[in-house]
Amino acid sequence: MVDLSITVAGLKLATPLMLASGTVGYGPEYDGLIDFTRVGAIVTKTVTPRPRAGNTPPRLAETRGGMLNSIGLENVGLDGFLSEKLAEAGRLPTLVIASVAGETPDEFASLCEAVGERGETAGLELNVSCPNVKRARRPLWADPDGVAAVVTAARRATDKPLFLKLSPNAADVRSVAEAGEAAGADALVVANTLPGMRIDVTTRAPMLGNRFGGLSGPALLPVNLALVWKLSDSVGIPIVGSGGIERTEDALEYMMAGASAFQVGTALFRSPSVVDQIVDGLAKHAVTDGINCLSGYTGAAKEVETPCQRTRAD
Amino acid sequence: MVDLSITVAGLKLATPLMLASGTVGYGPEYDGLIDFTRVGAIVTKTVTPRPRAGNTPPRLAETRGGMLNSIGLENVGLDGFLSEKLAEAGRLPTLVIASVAGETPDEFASLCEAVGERGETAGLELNVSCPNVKRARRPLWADPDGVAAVVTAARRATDKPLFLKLSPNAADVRSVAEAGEAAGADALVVANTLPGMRIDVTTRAPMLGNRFGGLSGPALLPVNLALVWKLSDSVGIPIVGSGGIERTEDALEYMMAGASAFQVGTALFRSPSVVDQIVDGLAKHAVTDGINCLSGYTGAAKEVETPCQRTRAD
Amino acid sequence: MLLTCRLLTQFETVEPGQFVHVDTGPERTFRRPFSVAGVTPAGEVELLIELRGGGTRALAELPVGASLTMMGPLGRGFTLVDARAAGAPSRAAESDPRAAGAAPRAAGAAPRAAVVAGGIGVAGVRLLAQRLFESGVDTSLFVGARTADALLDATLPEPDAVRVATDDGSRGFHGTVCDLFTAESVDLPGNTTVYGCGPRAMLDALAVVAGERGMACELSLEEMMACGVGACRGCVVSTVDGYRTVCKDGPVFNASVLVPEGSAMEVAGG
Amino acid sequence: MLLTCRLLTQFETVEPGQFVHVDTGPERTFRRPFSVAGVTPAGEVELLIELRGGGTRALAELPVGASLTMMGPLGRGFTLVDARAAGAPSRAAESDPRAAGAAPRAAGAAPRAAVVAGGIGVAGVRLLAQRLFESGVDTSLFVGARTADALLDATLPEPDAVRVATDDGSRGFHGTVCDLFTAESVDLPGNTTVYGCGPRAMLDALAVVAGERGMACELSLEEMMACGVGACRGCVVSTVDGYRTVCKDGPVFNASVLVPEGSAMEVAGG
Ligand SMILES: Cc1cc2nc3c(=O)[nH]c(=O)nc-3n(C[C@H](O)[C@H](O)[C@H](O)COP(=O)(O)OP(=O)(O)OC[C@H]3O[C@@H](n4cnc5c(N)ncnc54)[C@H](O)[C@@H]3O)c2cc1C
Ligand SMILES: Cc1cc2nc3c(=O)[nH]c(=O)nc-3n(C[C@H](O)[C@H](O)[C@H](O)COP(=O)(O)OP(=O)(O)OC[C@H]3O[C@@H](n4cnc5c(N)ncnc54)[C@H](O)[C@@H]3O)c2cc1C
Ligand SMILES: Cc1cc2nc3c(=O)[nH]c(=O)nc-3n(C[C@H](O)[C@H](O)[C@H](O)COP(=O)(O)O)c2cc1C
Ligand SMILES: Cc1cc2nc3c(=O)[nH]c(=O)nc-3n(C[C@H](O)[C@H](O)[C@H](O)COP(=O)(O)O)c2cc1C
Ligand code: FES
Ligand code: FES
Repeated sequence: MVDLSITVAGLKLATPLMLASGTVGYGPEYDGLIDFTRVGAIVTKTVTPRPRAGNTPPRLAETRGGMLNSIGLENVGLDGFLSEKLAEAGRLPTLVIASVAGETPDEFASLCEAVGERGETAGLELNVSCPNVKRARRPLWADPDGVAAVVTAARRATDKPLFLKLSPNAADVRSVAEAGEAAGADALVVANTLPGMRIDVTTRAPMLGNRFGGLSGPALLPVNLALVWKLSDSVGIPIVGSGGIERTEDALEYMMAGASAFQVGTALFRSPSVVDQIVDGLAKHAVTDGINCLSGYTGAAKEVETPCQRTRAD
Repeated sequence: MVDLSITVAGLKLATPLMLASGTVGYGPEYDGLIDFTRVGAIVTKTVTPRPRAGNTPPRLAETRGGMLNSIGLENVGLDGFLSEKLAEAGRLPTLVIASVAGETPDEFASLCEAVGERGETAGLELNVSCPNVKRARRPLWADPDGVAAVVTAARRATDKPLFLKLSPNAADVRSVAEAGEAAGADALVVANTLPGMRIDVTTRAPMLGNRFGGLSGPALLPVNLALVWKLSDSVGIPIVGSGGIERTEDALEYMMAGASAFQVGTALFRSPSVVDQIVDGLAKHAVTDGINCLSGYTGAAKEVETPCQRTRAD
Repeated sequence: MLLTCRLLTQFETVEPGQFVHVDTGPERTFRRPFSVAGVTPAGEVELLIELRGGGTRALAELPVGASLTMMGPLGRGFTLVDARAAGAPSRAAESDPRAAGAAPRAAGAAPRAAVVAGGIGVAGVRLLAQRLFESGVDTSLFVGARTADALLDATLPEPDAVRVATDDGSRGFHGTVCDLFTAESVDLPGNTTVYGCGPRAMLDALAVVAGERGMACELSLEEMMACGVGACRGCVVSTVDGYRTVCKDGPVFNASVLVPEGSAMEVAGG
Repeated sequence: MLLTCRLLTQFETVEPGQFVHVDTGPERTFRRPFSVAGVTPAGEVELLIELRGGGTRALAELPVGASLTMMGPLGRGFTLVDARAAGAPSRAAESDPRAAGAAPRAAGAAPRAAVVAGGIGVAGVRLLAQRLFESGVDTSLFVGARTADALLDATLPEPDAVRVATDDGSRGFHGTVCDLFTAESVDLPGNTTVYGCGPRAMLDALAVVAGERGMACELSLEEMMACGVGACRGCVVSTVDGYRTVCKDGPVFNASVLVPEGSAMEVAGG
């Protein structure tokens, strides 16, 4: 039997598979559809200080190889989260990582403090790509100093592990990652969605009520995978890969590029059974490869890098 | 009969469909496979001052909804282009726009001067996403000042229309676009590929010899489309859309978002007949919509923007 | 197209108006929602599907005997009026506080039902109509479509009883099904419950007519869906209580809570 | 799998070693290249296909009579030795300056051929072997595979004449087809032309053996392809003259111009 557990940022996950924020609600929505004992952790829907109604619908559009969403962080707000949702999530047989987003470092700090002191909370994910944090031309997620301030504030507010979730949409995501590490993040989640849009040519209107949405799904995989590779060279903290994972091999690509764990989001929508498929597949691969600990895959593509010597026709 | 011609940056194109740099070679490679009278312009493979061997193979990888390429600007160099390729391209029944890339503004200027004075050249496309222009953390395409210097130098070197081709991989692509416009670009091409990677989990090596490549194809469409929408609000010069177009409706999305013309690249690989399909489709749409000039589609989604009033079930 | 699906795991119960979420193949990121249009005596699920795009075409091209993955029954269906009771739908009136104001009780006379469907909306009310007939509720059926060819009245339990409307007048009433209902429902008592399924514009119009007549009204809505289970908040519609999900809070809503589409009314915030 | 395709537009001529570029459906960005493994008397094109991934599986699942889109014949095939002439392949020696040094002429004796194929590489030499037999060239055939089950010798024109090798020794020679060729070709004259198709490592080894024996050698290579017509520069391999495209300059190359894979030799630049 292969041990599928993995330790990230001090947390022992039953498997490296986490469920991505915003795609799994607060967890119970998928009760009976997902075997949560095979899930390393769920990341709950990003919670903000006050409840948010979210963006004008339509909020979803399909794209070839992916999808756009413009949910706009609709959530119950901190009070609702603490009084109801967190406890519900905590009853599932998996770890709970609470995703939080504020508009200022102080707001991040209060969220982390309040959520972090609860027993159900195994860790916190800092969502610095909150579309609500409007800044002139340089959004928070593209600004190393802004991100550092958020992480510093969060770090003072809680001892729980901090996962910093980056946006792939920054020319200089490396500086952001390094700033986050220096400020005390325990792990990076690489990465969130890319901004995108679709137009309905019949109605001649954007398909999303908010015009723009975040691109997720397989279309995004090569972009976020490249970031994982690059960032795992620049930072010392573990990386959690995210973006377009829908098969075991996709997850292995992220691990081989340097990720210690990974998150699945969009793929849940085609089938919640993707959890079993990926975890079963990991176990099979490990057996075939004679690996008895999945961390053996982390960064494996950096060790044996001889692309030219692939033989193709045998 | 619908008039499919369109005028961009002073050039009258037979149709708004252009063929994207690097995907159509110098043109003759597709002779007999494409009816070039239906192509508004071909953009020839980016030419550099000296010949380039390009990157180590493998140079291609498939991704879901797209592909990666790491050709690395393999090209015959300026002399070979002037002495042979440009004349060949010029014999095709379509306009030729020559894509050029240098490492300094001066190199861009010499390329534009030499290529621009040739009769076959209808226009020049400035490829500022040249991966060869290595800069510390801020690549040329993300730097408004760097791009402005390139466009200024090119502008002095030729009177032919200048198309500035942007990279989608900049958090602040708007400043880059505005800088390009101010420096004298006649049109923007929005946009090039996004950096991406794939790993072969069997060999545990990156699929590309160069590790990273550019993501193109339908996966990219929503990202570049969003940029076209945003940039067409900020600049006054026409925009040529590029990224993932493989059907008439994709092209219309770009036009409705604000593009005056569009480029097709990756879709040629599945079928060169995509040119006929898209152009025939445009003619049909125009007839159905009672439009007698395709420029009527440009920006159409900005006029009638009522996403909530879509009726879906009728 | 009528698709009959034998299930590996039987549904325990299906409320009319509930839907199944069907995987139509790897080319499409999302599953496709379809109302449970019927349940055969053998427990097979019947779907009534209109060809729209890639997903429905893929289903149409499936050979007989092919296997499909679906999740369901999902969402909240219609509240059936009870023929024996006097008054409005029990759940709408009693168990759902949000709907309370919207279900006026007409004491005395047995409750009646009017089912109004436009286009493929017939799929969403077919099981409902069946159940209403089975339980002996006096039910009027109204079905509309663009043209005679598109009419789906024949798929309903008592096709002869259906009153039909076509936009082009090629069969039955010349006009929308809502116009037809407006014209023919003048004699219906106030304790009639109106059930609607079809294009949103038709439903919004229907809600107005039902409201004017003091009739309870339940409408089945459509929205693009991702998760189908209330997790992603992608399929919301505006209600007087803020955004509510079509997949879990709906697809059937009491008309009184819905904010008509395109109206300037603000969302309460959640 | 043998796929026989009736063409709407007949190919004028096909050189053995040329390929067709096949659209395997919208899920895959690239077409898939397959050697023309045969042409029937009726002009149908035969493809010999090994199941690998999505594209080949999609082809295998096509019902008889389905239609396919393919482009071809593409690329540059093998240069046939001429049984009547004395000497090496005519084109390689005369019309292609790059190959000139590589085709030693053995005056006098009629030229011979040795065809060496590994795995699915048989597909790439099947038409070649046919043409060689037809033109009366004395030809030795060598075919290898991992196991007896995977051997494709039976698809060749004169299967009884084929010498086979298996990696596991389950049939024929125990070892690689290159080892087999090395062992059995000692008696072949120097004016034998060696034609190879198979995994790159096998071809590189074959080139060494042919070179040692002073034999002309042509090899058919594989690379991932996008355009298939020389436009994108995606499918290049290293040659002594820099990168050359497999789709247009190849897939068949004279062994003397190829830079073995993994070798430290630098690309000349182009
Ligand atoms: C609760 C519910 C029940 C439904 N029941 C039925 C039914 O019983 N029979 C039936 O034929 N259809 C039903 N629909 C609509 C059905 O889901 C869509 O027609 C189907 O998803 C279209 O898929 P497609 O891939 O063929 O078309 P696509 O190519 O995805 O789209 C074609 C057109 O349909 C619209 N569309 C796509 N998905 C949806 C959606 N989820 N809701 C509304 N519009 C959509 C698109 O905007 C587009 O204009 C129902 C929808 C919902 C939400
Ligand atoms: C000139 C040429 C002629 C060929 N002739 C034949 C033939 O006659 N019969 C035959 O069965 N195969 C032939 N091949 C190989 C064939 O193209 C691949 O097996 C096929 O593309 C695999 O597609 P897939 O979608 O099934 O597999 P994929 O899922 O795309 O890939 C499966 C595996 O095959 C490899 N592969 C994919 N495409 C290629 C390619 N173009 N070249 C080499 N390896 C590839 C991948 O790296 C991967 O490891 C030829 C290749 C070339 C370049
Ligand atoms: C419907 C939807 C809602 C999302 N909401 C959030 C969110 O609230 N917070 C967050 O950090 N990421 C959110 N994301 C991003 C995902 O967590 C994930 O990073 C992204 O979708 C890429 O992974 P995937 O391709 O596996 O979905 C959301 C994604 C989707 C599709
Ligand atoms: C194989 C390949 C080579 C390319 N080479 C160039 C190039 O030399 N110069 C350039 O500006 N863009 C190059 N591109 C980018 C395309 O011109 C185009 O902008 C991009 O592929 C997005 O469009 P598409 O999705 O239609 O392919 C290349 C793209 C591909 C796929
Ligand atoms: S589809 Fe996800 S909440 Fe309804
Ligand atoms: S595949 Fe494009 S050059 Fe060969």
